[in-house]
Amino acid sequence: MAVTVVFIGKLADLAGEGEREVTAPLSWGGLEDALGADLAEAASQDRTKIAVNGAVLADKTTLQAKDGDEVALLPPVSGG
Amino acid sequence: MAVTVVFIGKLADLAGEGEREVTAPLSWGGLEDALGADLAEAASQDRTKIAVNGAVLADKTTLQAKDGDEVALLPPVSGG
Amino acid sequence: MARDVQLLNRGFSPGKALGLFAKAHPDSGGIASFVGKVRPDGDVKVLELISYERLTLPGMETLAKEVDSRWQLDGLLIHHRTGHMRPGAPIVLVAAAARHRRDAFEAVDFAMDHLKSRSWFWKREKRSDGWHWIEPREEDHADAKRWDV
Amino acid sequence: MARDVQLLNRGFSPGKALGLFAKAHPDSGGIASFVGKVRPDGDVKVLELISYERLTLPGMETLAKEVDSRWQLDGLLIHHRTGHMRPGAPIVLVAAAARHRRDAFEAVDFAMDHLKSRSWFWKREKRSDGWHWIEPREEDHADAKRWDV
Repeated sequence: MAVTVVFIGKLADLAGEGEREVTAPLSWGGLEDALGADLAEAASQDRTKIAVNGAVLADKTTLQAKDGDEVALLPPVSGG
Repeated sequence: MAVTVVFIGKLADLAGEGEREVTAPLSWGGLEDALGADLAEAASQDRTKIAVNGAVLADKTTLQAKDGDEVALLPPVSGG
Repeated sequence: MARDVQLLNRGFSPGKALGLFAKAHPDSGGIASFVGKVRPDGDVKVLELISYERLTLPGMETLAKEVDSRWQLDGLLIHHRTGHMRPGAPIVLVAAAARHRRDAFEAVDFAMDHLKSRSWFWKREKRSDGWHWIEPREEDHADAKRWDV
Repeated sequence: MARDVQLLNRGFSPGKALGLFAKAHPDSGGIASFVGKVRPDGDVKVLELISYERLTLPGMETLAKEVDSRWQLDGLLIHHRTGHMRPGAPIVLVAAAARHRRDAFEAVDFAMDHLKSRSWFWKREKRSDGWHWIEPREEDHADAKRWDV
């Protein structure tokens, strides 16, 4: 019963890893708790987006991830 | 004592040749006489330009070509 | 329209890809293209482009579809690198084949503006003092905004 | 800036020329290019482009100088055919290498608009009923006017 949280770019630097398994189901509040203070602060910034299985959430506080889902934390893109 | 008159594009079709030697010196009036009616008519059209040794005349009636000069009759360009 | 959209994790030859693209579209009046390379600026030793599998290529495909719907094209090619690149290495090739010149130009211009500022890539540079994350340039944002309607 | 302006009376390979151009400008961030070909339209068997020695190449060189003065480029290439060409054959290649993408794009766009409507070429097409002289398209005139200031 796990959700994979993927850290991209400088958020992976901050996390010290590329991904982490957390317990399912996962809400926005649960994600903040699971991340710890620094990552939660970074995740809550306006410019950080969240995608569930490749679909970007319009409002990340509506996060509802279940077992097997992949939740990605996306810093602002820097472009190609 | 000759001026070379060069015909470009459809003016060469009309002239039946690519160039013609005419007597120097050559004024605009002299050119009209040397060309004959059909070519003179085509040469006098606004869109037909005249170049002397590669320099396009702003006003072709100011033509003054001397021995060895090349006078080109240029129909409207069709572009590359 | 024939779309060739690729996310590449190894070096590629834009000239070769462009030659094949031209061969694939013999009936188009014109082909416009753009090749973007890692700029050999000052101190940069390596550029790393990071993609996210579930977003980056799907995003490029969505972009190609939008280009397709906006302009009359015979073919569109978008090849984009990911991974580590040295200065001078090609990052991106965009090419459009069209009957009319203006369609080909605008399609490439639009796709490049979009790729440079709104595509799903994250970038860092290795300089003599280590790695630095790069944010998009203001100029790139402004370029992309030109197309918003 | 390095300018490579050529009037060619034989077939050429735009891909090869573009590859050499890219090699000659390894430090440029980007290269924009356009290849124009004889459109295989309906009934056209041969296209003939006629140039006038004393004007055509000098005019192309003047154009290259103007492009140079308007945009910040590292290099500019203009190769243009003259003579008889079959449908599908390349007529023109324009390429610009620049530090900034927008300069490269606009330089190529401008040069093409100028070449298509204001350069010293005369054109005729051979169809099944013989040769026909071609005048510039209204669209080409309008494209070139966009740049007049």
